[in-house]
Amino acid sequence: MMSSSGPKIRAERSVYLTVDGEQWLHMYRQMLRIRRFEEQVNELYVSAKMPGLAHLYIGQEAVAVGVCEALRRDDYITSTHRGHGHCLAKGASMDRMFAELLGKAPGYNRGKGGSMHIADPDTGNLGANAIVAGAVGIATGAAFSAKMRGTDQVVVCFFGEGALGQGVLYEVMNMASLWKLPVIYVCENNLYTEYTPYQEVLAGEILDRPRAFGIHAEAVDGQDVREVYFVAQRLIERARAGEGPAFLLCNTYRYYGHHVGDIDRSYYRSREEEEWWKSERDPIRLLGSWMLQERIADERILEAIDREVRAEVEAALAFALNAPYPDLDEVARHVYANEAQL
Amino acid sequence: MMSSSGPKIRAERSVYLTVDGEQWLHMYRQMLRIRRFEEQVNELYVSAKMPGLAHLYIGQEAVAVGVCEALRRDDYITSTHRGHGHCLAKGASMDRMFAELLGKAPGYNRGKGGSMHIADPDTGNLGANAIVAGAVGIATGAAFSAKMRGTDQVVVCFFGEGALGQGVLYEVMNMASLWKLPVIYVCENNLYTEYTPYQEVLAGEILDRPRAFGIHAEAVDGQDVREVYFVAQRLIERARAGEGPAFLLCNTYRYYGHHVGDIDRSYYRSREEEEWWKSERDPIRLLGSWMLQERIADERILEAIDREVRAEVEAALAFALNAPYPDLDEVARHVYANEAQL
Amino acid sequence: MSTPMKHSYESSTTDRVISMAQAIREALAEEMRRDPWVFIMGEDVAEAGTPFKVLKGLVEEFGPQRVIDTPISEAGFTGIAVGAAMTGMRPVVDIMFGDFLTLAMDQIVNQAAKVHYMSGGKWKVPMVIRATMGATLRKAAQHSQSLHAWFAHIPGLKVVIPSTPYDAKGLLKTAIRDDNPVLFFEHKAMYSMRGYVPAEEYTIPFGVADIKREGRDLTIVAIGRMVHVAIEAAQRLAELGIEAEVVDPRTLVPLDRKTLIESARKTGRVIILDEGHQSYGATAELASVITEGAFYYLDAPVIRLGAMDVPVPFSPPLEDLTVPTPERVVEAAKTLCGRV
Amino acid sequence: MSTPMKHSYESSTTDRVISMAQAIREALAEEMRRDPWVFIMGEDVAEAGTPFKVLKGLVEEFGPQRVIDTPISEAGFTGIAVGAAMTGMRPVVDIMFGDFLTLAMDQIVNQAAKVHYMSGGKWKVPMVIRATMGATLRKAAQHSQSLHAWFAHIPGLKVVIPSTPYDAKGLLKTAIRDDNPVLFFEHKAMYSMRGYVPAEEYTIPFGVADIKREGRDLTIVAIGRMVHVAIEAAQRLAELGIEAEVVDPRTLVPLDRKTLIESARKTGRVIILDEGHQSYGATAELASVITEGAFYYLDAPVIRLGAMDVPVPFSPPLEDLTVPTPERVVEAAKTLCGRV
Ligand SMILES: Cc1ncc(C[n+]2csc(CCOP(=O)(O)OP(=O)(O)O)c2C)c(N)n1
Ligand SMILES: Cc1ncc(C[n+]2csc(CCOP(=O)(O)OP(=O)(O)O)c2C)c(N)n1
Ligand SMILES: [Mg+2]
Ligand SMILES: [Mg+2]
Repeated sequence: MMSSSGPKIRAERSVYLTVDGEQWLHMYRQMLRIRRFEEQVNELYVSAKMPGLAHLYIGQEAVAVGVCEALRRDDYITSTHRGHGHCLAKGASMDRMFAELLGKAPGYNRGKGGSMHIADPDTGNLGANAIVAGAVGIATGAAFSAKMRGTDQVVVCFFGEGALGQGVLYEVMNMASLWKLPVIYVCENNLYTEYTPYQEVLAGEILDRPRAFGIHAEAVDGQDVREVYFVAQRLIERARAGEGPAFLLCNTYRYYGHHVGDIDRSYYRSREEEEWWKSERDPIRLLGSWMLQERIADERILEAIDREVRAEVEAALAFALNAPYPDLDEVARHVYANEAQL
Repeated sequence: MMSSSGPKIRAERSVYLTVDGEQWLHMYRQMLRIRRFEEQVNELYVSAKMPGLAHLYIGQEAVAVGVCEALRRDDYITSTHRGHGHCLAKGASMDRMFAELLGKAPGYNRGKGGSMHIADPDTGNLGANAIVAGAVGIATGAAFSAKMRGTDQVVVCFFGEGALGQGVLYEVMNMASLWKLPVIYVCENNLYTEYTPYQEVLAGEILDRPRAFGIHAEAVDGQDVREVYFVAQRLIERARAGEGPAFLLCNTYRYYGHHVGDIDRSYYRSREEEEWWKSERDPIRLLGSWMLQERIADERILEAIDREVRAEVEAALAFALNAPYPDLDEVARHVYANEAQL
Repeated sequence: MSTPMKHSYESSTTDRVISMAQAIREALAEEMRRDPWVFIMGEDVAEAGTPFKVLKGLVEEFGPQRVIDTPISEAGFTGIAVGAAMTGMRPVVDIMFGDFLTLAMDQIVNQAAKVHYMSGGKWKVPMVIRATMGATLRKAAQHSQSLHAWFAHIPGLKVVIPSTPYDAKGLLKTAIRDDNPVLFFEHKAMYSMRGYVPAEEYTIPFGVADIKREGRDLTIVAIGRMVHVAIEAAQRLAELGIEAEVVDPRTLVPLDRKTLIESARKTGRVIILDEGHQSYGATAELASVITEGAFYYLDAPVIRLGAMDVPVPFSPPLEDLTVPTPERVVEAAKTLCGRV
Repeated sequence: MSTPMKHSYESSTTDRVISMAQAIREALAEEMRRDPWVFIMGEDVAEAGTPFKVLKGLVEEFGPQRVIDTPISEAGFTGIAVGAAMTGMRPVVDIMFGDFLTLAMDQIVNQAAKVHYMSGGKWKVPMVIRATMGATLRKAAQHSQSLHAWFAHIPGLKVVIPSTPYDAKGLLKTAIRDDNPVLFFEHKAMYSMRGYVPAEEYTIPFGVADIKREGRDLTIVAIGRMVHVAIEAAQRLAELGIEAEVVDPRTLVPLDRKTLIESARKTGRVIILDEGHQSYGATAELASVITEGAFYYLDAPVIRLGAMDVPVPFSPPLEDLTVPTPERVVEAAKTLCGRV
């Protein structure tokens, strides 16, 4: 069911234990924050409280969290239409996320971007992007900039496997490789591009593509945050050390529809498949059981985290629901930066 | 000096002798026609008789001729800014080519296309194209069409190695591979993209790129028309038989500048390099000496061919020089096809 | 906007009312039945029938060979369509959101639009590119644009923007039979709009504007969904004793200059509505054509109401400001008619 | 067209006459010296200095780290420039032929133009895209387009088209210092044109039209190279006793509406010249702006002379027909002034 096209690198269990327990707990909380935040987003849609649609990341949490956990705050990310997870994992706060999804003034983008465009300089979030592969240039350019400015920042460029259809990805991978740019292309293969199984629209093996451009490429189990974190960390430090770009294929799955309104999915995937991923490959439960087993946490701690996260969601939602819409004159602001400058 | 990135397939000498001598002589003539035609084009430029510029194919003749010799008249080709060789090899006549280059009414495109846009349905020429990689979609679409219409036509898509920089190439290779389309991507690596050595702008190995999309790929010595012809024939028949697309990398060299006005080339390549290719790797002389050696031809025959070709050039040029410009009202014609239709 | 509208072409014997989506689907199905070389390609067009479900059912009738799911490769499959069109096929390309046309501009503008001319009339490119347009759906700046003016600027392309199911069906059939590349824009908010469409076959010629409402005091030229904004404004204006004529060009290229100019000469006052950005957009061309042809008949300069010159914001109260509304049209009309 | 032209900004102490190419090169060099984060990227920009040799010498001064040869990847490197601009750099992107902008439209229109707005003003994109434009160079349909109207239609972008070396230098320096994406169009046929450029530093603000010639009888608004066509026509008209004012908007966005309208009010007669296609092009917007602002002062409708609505043909006698000429302007002016 899960296709993994490259050599599978599995760190030893013992290696995972070299990481401080608190950090695994942090990742657990981060994944749970994404899960609960988005459950609430779905709820907002169902209850017709949210304008437009949203693309839920639920099921894929280990990717955003595993990767972002290995980044510094001043490292950059770019994200996609399915971006809430990346933004939260990179440090966004829920209240301003909700506010943005509702088009409210205190939203990250002053309500002008919405679900698909969350951006935040404070956490190095260059922006989610509603064009498939639309941010691969921006991410590569930020890496170029980091190199030229002589910072040691690294950039992570998240995209779905559907982005492999866009030519611009190959254009920028070529340049990233030529110029040894500190950018990691993180491809989340959740098996579907909208309503089409990815194999129907993708020829060859995914990992061969970055490799053809001289880019180091690996695949991981995208449901195992431990593996994602370890491999991402290695690739990120490699890039930070000036050894060039990498491509990380994360095999994963989205539990919900392509967007919140995609309810009848029977024509493109089976209920059994969905159930299998949820019961066998849930990233939060996988980490949870492992932590219990390794005595990094006990049930009580995990329950406390869940309570805290639920409270965070509730407070953030209340904030957003109560927040005002932007002033109407905001519509014509920010078309141009710094209009007074010259 | 010549980089060849894939497995080098060399047919045995004896294999070449299974081909009728007349056919080798025909290829010799075809290469010579391109050479002499273009020498005259350069002359036209130097003597300020030709409007605009032209990109000479001289040095690369074995590619166009070796490939087109393996095609049927109703097979299709697309070509590039450096397209005279492909057009002639596919069957264009010199008089209408010259006329087009001079912007004259009897030109292939009624004078409206010029050097970079020669097109001719009669010989299956879908058109040269002034956008780098601009025709890769058209070629792939023609192959798609051949497959849908159930003809057994094959399409050859010629482009320079510079086209590897354009994302659309990867987009269409993906679909050609998925849908097993009868298209051959012929990449002529002449070492330079305009004034830049190709290695400076190309990461990884060329053949790995089509292969990453599941496309069968081979490299040949683009100065040896025998090898080009044999390998092209195999790939074309494979495509015709429904076995899908292929990529043929032809390592070659252009003797002149990027265009006729590119006289001072010292800042991007050396005179020695140019001389080496001309003296050691000239495709016409290579075939000529082999034919003499194998007694397929004698000096007299080769000289006769040269005389005939020169006469052809002369007559064609006279035709074009004497031809009228298009009527002025042609400027507004052919903007839309079949205006009367509805 | 959801009341079915009668129109001048309504000579049908039936009073069949269907949605715009169904009208488009019918046009495609009929043409695909008529001509085996017509086919559809695009993202999620087959089983999914596009995210808007416009094509629902077509793959079942015509099979995956003629309703083809592509990778997310707008440039690539548009280019493939150009090559297919040159060699005997009649592709209908589906661009899910008109904003994604930006990815296929070389294929559309440098290739499709120019092949016929550059080849001296030897090759032709009979293809249709269907793309959505329009704002107010809370899809933000990259999924809400109306970029039709760009294509109307490029010789070799034809540009169609239907405002009713009737027009959509008739114009789409004409587009598919046309031997040139045609851009066909469908407003996302109009798919569910219903209108009369006869059961019997018909086509609508390009270059013929449709007077959607007659009036003597004022001409409102409106494109696509704006026709309905114009109609609503006209109804309100009628209550004030101002009779507005609503003219729908239907095709921007070719443009029915004559009908536009005649209406302007008759009424002497013109407002132009469009959902593309106002500056350097379609309203400027229409205003210029009308001013050139009716200058001495005009009481006042033509008023242009295009979309605001801002990227489309997500926030609903802001987004709603960006597009012309009946209220704003009524205001403008009152000014024009000296009623303020 | 090759006589150096004096202009209103000529307060220079020197009478230094240089080519447009050199003026552009100087602007780049000065800004690169001033700001270490300014860099150039594009195809064949380094040793080759572009096929037009405009950048000749820059790589020698600033090194290959700041004058960067790219693969033939217009979308890719434009996108890279957007990301670099967002994170502290000030890229100047070189698009060899404006026709290739078609390949980077998503990056320019969906990304660069919208990042600032979509992010609620948080990220900005200070970058310049230099692209060539213009026909009559025998380069045929895919290397001769003037597509500036497209960009002027998109909020978030600024659009500059200089007509003299003086303007080119001053405007390009302003463009590089601007915090927004700026499209800067250079006419291929003007690189060798010479004009006065002072030795001392100066910049020219955006949104300020320049009256290149004063006159009372007629206003000719002209864009880019068309300014010289206008000047030549004005000289011939002067012999007939018609004094034409030549107004050069210099930036299409922001547009100096005021100067255009004032000139039109003064003369009552307007011709607009552009090398972009006439239909749905820049002439339509300028004509509309002027008509809106000067309607009651106009003796006749504004005359638009854009490029013909045909792909640019290769054949010289045909190509020369596609672009406005002094002769055609004189004809139009005579009609407008009742001299026929
Ligand atoms: C260029 C472009 N084409 C099409 C779309 C419409 N679209 C939005 S998401 C999507 C599928 C993306 O699939 P994938 O990249 O696998 O991401 P996933 O949704 O699975 O996370 C498509 C086709 C788009 N946003 N941009
Ligand atoms: C999209 C695009 N970008 C840039 C150019 C300008 N240009 C014309 S030919 C060329 C180099 C092409 O190199 P290559 O593909 O190797 O072909 P060659 O000239 O060597 O035959 C370039 C950059 C173009 N025509 N199209
Ligand atoms: Mg996916
Ligand atoms: Mg080359």
